[in-house]
Amino acid sequence: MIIVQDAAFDTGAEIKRLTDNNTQIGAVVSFTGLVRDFNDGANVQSLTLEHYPGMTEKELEKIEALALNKWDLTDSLIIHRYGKMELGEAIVLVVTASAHRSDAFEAAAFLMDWLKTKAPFWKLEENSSGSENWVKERSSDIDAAKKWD
Amino acid sequence: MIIVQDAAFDTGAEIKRLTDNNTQIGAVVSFTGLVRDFNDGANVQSLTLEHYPGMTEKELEKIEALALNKWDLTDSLIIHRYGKMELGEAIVLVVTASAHRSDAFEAAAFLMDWLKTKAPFWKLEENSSGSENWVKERSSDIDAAKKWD
Amino acid sequence: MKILYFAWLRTQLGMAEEVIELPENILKLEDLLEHLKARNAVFEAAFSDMKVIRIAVDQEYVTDNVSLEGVQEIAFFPPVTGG
Amino acid sequence: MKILYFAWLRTQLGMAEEVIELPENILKLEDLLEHLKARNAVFEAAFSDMKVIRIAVDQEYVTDNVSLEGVQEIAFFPPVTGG
Repeated sequence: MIIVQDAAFDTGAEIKRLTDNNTQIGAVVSFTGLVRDFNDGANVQSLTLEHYPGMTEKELEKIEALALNKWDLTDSLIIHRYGKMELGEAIVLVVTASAHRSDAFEAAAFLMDWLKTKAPFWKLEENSSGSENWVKERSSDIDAAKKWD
Repeated sequence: MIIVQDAAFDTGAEIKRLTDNNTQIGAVVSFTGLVRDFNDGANVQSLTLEHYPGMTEKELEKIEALALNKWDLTDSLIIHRYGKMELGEAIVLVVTASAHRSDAFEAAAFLMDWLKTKAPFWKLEENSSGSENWVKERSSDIDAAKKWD
Repeated sequence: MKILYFAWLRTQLGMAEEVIELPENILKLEDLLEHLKARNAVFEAAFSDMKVIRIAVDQEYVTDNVSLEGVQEIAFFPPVTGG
Repeated sequence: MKILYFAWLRTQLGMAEEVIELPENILKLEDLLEHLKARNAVFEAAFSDMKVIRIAVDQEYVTDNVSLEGVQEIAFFPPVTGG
């Protein structure tokens, strides 16, 4: 399942929702991405995430379908927020459930790597000085995504 | 931090506890291992985990220290339960927090692989027919642990 | 045809979207880019380095000089930085 | 010296732990194993295939024939299956 929303989410509640009443799941991996106080610049105070409504959902659906095809997963979930987020708030959540831990781990890492390089979101950092900065693409993200080709 | 307990734990609450009030964390990975209805045998109804009090804690401390030394982690947590657990209950939780997602993912996978092959726990499966079965060591777990050597 | 601009391209152009009637001589993506750049210095500057621009045609990434026949929506944006 | 047995070794031997006074001729781990196996058929069977037995001396894994001098606690158990 994929969800694109501006509202905050609760990682624990989402993991629970995915695993409750399914006794074939042996392994659940979650990744939560948070707003941290340094990124391209120092003293980040908040982030605003812009996205491309319509295309965002399509890309996330494609990425999830690839993961479900490549690994033995019981279920998966991607939640990605847009809008303004304060320091420490969760931006993105990926959860993968499987009978086997290696599938759950690899699929979650793949989902994050692809999401970072394919999903049409853009981060605007707001610093404590009041300046704004569009976050730049990272070569490490591109390299991370390439390893799944 | 490492915790060995018989009581159940709440994955979401543990993740929250690890990340609250630390604004340097950009990535949190969690792994939860659950009792599933098939393992060595079919129709698993419950598991009883035996452990070696004292040595268990020492081994988990060593494994966590190795991970903290090898990857750039802000924090980590291992909770492993012992005693009887029903279908769908969580057995083990590993949480890793880092500025960077690759460190969080790799460290969590390492912690699980090492814990599977080093931490002195033994699983006794109880099947629906009433029979009991000591779970056997898996060659896939040994291979998974070897890749970190 | 609808054209969308995101992130710094949106702020630099001062425009999130526009609807244009394609002149008859604009058949392919490269033609449209030349048309936009010819508008004024702001557009020319924004599209001066296409290495930092990604393009989606009807919400699918494209890297070739595709035909614009039947296209409803084109989006120009910087490399993505979500997650 | 305390000896601990876990999992199927515990159930097979019918014993979780015991305290023994080491005879003077038992200096190393292999000596202890021979001593235990000589007790009876149950011990001999349990320790017949050492490939499926792991050993911890004072709560540290050992694979060599270590000296037992000063050792407080030895544990015998199957390969671990937690996680």
